Amino acid sequence: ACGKNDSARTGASGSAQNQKIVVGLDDSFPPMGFRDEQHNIVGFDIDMAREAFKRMGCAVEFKPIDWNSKEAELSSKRIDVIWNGLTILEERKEKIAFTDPYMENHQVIVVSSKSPIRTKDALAGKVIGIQEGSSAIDAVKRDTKAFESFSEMKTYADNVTALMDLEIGRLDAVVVDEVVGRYYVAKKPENYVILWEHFGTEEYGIGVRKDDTDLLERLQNVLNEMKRDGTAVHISRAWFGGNVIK
Amino acid sequence: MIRAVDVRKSFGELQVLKGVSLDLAEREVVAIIGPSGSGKSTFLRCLNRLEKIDSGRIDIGGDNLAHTTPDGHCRHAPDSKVRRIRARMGMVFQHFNLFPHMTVLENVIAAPMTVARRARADILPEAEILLNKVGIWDKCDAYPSQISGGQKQRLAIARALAMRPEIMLFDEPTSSLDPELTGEVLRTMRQLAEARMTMLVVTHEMAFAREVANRVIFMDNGEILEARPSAEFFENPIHKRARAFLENML
Amino acid sequence: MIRAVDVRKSFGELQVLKGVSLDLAEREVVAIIGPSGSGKSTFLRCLNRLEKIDSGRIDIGGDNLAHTTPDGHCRHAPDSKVRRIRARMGMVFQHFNLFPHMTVLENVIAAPMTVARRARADILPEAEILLNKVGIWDKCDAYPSQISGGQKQRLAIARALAMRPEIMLFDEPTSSLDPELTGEVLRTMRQLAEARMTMLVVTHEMAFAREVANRVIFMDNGEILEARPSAEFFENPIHKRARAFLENML
Amino acid sequence: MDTLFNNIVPLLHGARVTLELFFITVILAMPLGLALALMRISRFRLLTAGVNAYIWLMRGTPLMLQMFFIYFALPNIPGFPIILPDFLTAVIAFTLNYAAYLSEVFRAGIQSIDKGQYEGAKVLGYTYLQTMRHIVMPQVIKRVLPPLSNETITLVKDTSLIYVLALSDLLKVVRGIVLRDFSPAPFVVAAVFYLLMTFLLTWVFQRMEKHYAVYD
Amino acid sequence: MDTLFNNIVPLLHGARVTLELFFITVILAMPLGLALALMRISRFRLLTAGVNAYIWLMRGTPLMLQMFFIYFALPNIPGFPIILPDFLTAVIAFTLNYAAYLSEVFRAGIQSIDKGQYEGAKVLGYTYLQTMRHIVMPQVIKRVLPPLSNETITLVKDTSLIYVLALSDLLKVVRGIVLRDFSPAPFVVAAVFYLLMTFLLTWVFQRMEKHYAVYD
Ligand SMILES: Nc1ncnc2c1ncn2[C@@H]1O[C@H](COP(=O)(O)OP(=O)(O)OP(=O)(O)O)[C@@H](O)[C@H]1O
Ligand SMILES: Nc1ncnc2c1ncn2[C@@H]1O[C@H](COP(=O)(O)OP(=O)(O)OP(=O)(O)O)[C@@H](O)[C@H]1O
Ligand SMILES: [Mg+2]
Ligand SMILES: [Mg+2]
Repeated sequence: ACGKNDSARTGASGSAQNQKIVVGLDDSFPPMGFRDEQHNIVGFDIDMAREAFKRMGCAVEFKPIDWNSKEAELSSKRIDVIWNGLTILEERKEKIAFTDPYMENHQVIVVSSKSPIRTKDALAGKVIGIQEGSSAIDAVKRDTKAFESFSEMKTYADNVTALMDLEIGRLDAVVVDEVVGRYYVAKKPENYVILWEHFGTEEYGIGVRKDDTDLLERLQNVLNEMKRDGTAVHISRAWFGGNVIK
Repeated sequence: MIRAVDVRKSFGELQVLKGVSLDLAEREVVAIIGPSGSGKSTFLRCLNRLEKIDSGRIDIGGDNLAHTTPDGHCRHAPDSKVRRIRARMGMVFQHFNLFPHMTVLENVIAAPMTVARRARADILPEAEILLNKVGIWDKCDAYPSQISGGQKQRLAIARALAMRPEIMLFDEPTSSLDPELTGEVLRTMRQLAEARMTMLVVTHEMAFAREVANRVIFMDNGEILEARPSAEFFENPIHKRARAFLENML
Repeated sequence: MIRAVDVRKSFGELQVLKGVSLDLAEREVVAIIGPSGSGKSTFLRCLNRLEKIDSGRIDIGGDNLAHTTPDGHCRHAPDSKVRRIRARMGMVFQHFNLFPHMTVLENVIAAPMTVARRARADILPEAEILLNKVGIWDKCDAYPSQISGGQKQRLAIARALAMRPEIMLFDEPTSSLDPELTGEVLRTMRQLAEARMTMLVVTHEMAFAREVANRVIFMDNGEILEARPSAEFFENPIHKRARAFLENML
Repeated sequence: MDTLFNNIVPLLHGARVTLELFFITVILAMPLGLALALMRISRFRLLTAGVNAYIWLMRGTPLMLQMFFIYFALPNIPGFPIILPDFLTAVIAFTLNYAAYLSEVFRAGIQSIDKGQYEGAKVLGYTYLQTMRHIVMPQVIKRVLPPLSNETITLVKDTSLIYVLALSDLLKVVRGIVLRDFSPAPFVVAAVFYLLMTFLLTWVFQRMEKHYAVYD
Repeated sequence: MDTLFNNIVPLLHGARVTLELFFITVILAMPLGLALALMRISRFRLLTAGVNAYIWLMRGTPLMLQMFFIYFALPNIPGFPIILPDFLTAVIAFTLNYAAYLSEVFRAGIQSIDKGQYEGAKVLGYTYLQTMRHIVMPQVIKRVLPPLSNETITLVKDTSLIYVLALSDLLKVVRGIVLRDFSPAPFVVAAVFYLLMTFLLTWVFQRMEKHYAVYD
């Protein structure tokens, strides 16, 4: 039911009679997609994707990928879709086709609760940490004035390492996706503060291969439908306690 | 049994054998003596193709191992034939070359089983007789590292005999042993000679050469300088190199 | 020069020296012979503390190396004194134990420089004389791996002599050499004896023991069975073990 | 302790992936390494040169890059894309890489066997293959045990590199838990696992060494 | 090629970090490894046991975990937090880890020296220290060159592990460019760099082996 289109001949799509969509994600990106204690992949994006592909009549498989290799995973057809808090960026559009945004995100600034820093300007001369390969890097660099005022910007293998370094004091601030930042700060509310100012708003979209136009179109239709009938908001409430759907 | 004619062999520039000829009759025991570096080992090694000769001719009991064609090319027997010829000749090295991962008994029966494809049960009685003959049957379950040098060399002899060779080649079989252990090995070799085994022995043991060998060959600098019945040779070596050598040794 | 009294030594259960006593006068050459495992090497090694004795007494030229107190404890000299004693005794091993990373010359001058803290320029003339004496001055820039066994052993002797020892100990210095190379080394040792060096030599070379040594000591099973002037001993060994041993060797 | 009990399912899963990769690599890389070693000491110049180049390439580049190559470059060969599943990719990359290292171990082992052993076998009439099989190899095994033990212990820890293929080996599972629970404690579980594996391997190899020591 | 030119600055920076870590580790880990080896073969049981445990721990756990430990666990010691900068953390972790591996190399080298060498020196009156310095060590160096060469080549590639400490070594820079430009081509740059390093190291070690071969 699912494919007649390009995905029918993709390696990721498996055998001919049971065509399924392979969704690539970083399975250590709470709360968008991560492993629960039973090793199942769960998260906001997971629930969204499940619902969407159910409506499209497709079987779906979630495949963990190394986030740093997401473009290569897509173009080598090991996955058909990237759905995991993927920020829509101009540069990314060269290799990836995006749906319309389904939620909004901010690049927030996290500081230690003991730190006197409370504004973006106070970051001048400070050391900033960011996860390697995240869109936060681009967001910060776009704010040239702030970026050039930093004494150093360090990139970490993951957000947790950066946040732990913040706690230890090697860093003065961490710039991180709001959804992720709030998740971690909620775990140790006494240690961290999220500043009001941020490094801009961005939008999450779902990525597919550029030549997979048919899939993109049907995915877009289903998304619109989910927004319209309130399913998306429902899922959002379950994970964030509020509506983040755009 | 062995006929070598005008055998020549060089290592690179160094001419080690400069036309060596030898006729070894059945049941004959010949000792080769001579100073270090004179080519004794190399000659022995040529006889069973551990080295390939450059020119000349070697026949072992009627089988041709190598010969030089009239147009000067040296033709060597193919590997399969070489293995057949080797099976007819036992060789005992200075450093034993026993197989350290096998027990004494296994060392003796390994080649008959692997090479001659005989059944284990078939060889065992023979192996027992052999090991008894060389006096180490009681050590049959020991590993080579657990026996003395003299016992090792006697095992090496038994291992070679297990292939039922027609000829035995010895390359200084006692010179890595100390004088007392030497006695054991020489006694075993003497027994073999008395049992009329055809033997070619490179040795520094003048007493053995004198008493056991039928003939003595004196090599120097890649050539055979004297080849005479041993009694005669020791009585009165003709060549002055041989005389000097004997004086130095005794 | 050397006085050993009732020296006893065991390895675990095995009693290797069962009360050995020896008096070595200055300028005396003594040969120790005996079957393998009789404790000859161990005795020599005790004399310069390569092994610690269990009881008895050893004095080297007046310095006490070890002695047993009346209450039965064995007192050993401290390390610094041992080193001083060792510097007075040269030792030559069966396996040479040359330093492979040093040239022939360096092997000779290393210990005088490092141990005796003498200047290089000071030792060089002496080293040349020594190496000439043992006949390998022309090899002085070669490494031990590049010279023959006989030359190696002569180098080992030169190396020991460079420390100007009062006594030389030899442990089967020729038994890892083949018979011809043996000749070279024995000649060097004979020269030493003629120059009246005090020497204690474990050897299997009966000719050397007979002709060069003043006295012969026959050891068996951890005991000295005979100790007599060599001419007497070879003429007519008293002990029947000694007689059997000599017969086996010759 | 809590971490351990609450997450026992994913931890076991991760340990299984690690162990599977480990054992499959060991089983495949050993014979391949041996074959490479034999090729390298063979008389065929071309073969020797080829194997040399292979070993240089495999030892000269990080295993991670090699995995990337098999995983991402092969599917992009124009006209003949080769898309391999994740785990198979890992197995192939690890096997090819470790075979190169092991081949050097085996080569050193083979070349340490005294020439006299070959001659001893030759004069008894052994063929080259018989000599290798009955005389040389049994002795090589004994000699290569210590370096083999080193390589396998390194392999245990290298398995964690498959995170670049997003395979859930133990260390990745642990890291996932760290990221989810925002607490570094689970790393202790990983450390203990690796120590245990190392301990077991060391023990096994020591047993084997003792077994072969009979003929020392 | 374009990728190469456009990114020459970060690439050079990455290569510098890699090379710095490499050389500093080599320079520090060698003497430390030697010291550990000497302690391990010493007669003091307690020392030997301690060093044994240390080596087991260092070889039994992944280097990455060791870095994590120094980086994140030491600052959390209650009452006595030790906060080390990134690069220093990397240097310490690498040095401690490699010293353990190298100590085994040195120990094997020292123990392979014939007992006769010690006795030869002893009877000439050498002290233990003189024997080690003038007789044993010069021979050990020659023997440990091949395994040392292996370890250093492994080190070149292990340096890429410091990505976990937010340090920009070459491979991390390359990965960054790959992410930004969506092109796997820069990996070739990394591969060539590592191959070149391996080639150079192999060459240097072969020169040294040849140098020491004079007395073979
Ligand atoms: N494989 C080889 N390559 C080069 N030269 C060799 C080789 N084998 C032997 N030689 C040289 O050939 C010469 C003769 O050696 P060979 O071993 O035959 O002498 P030998 O008479 O057996 O001496 P020895 O009594 O010392 O055993 C020597 O100069 C030796 O260095
Ligand atoms: N370090 C040791 N540990 C245990 N036993 C030893 C040790 N050194 C020697 N022995 C044993 O002590 C006995 C005497 O040995 P030693 O080397 O002194 O004999 P030897 O008379 O020199 O014999 P050879 O002529 O074979 O050199 C032998 O049985 C030997 O096995
Ligand atoms: Mg020879
Ligand atoms: Mg002895």
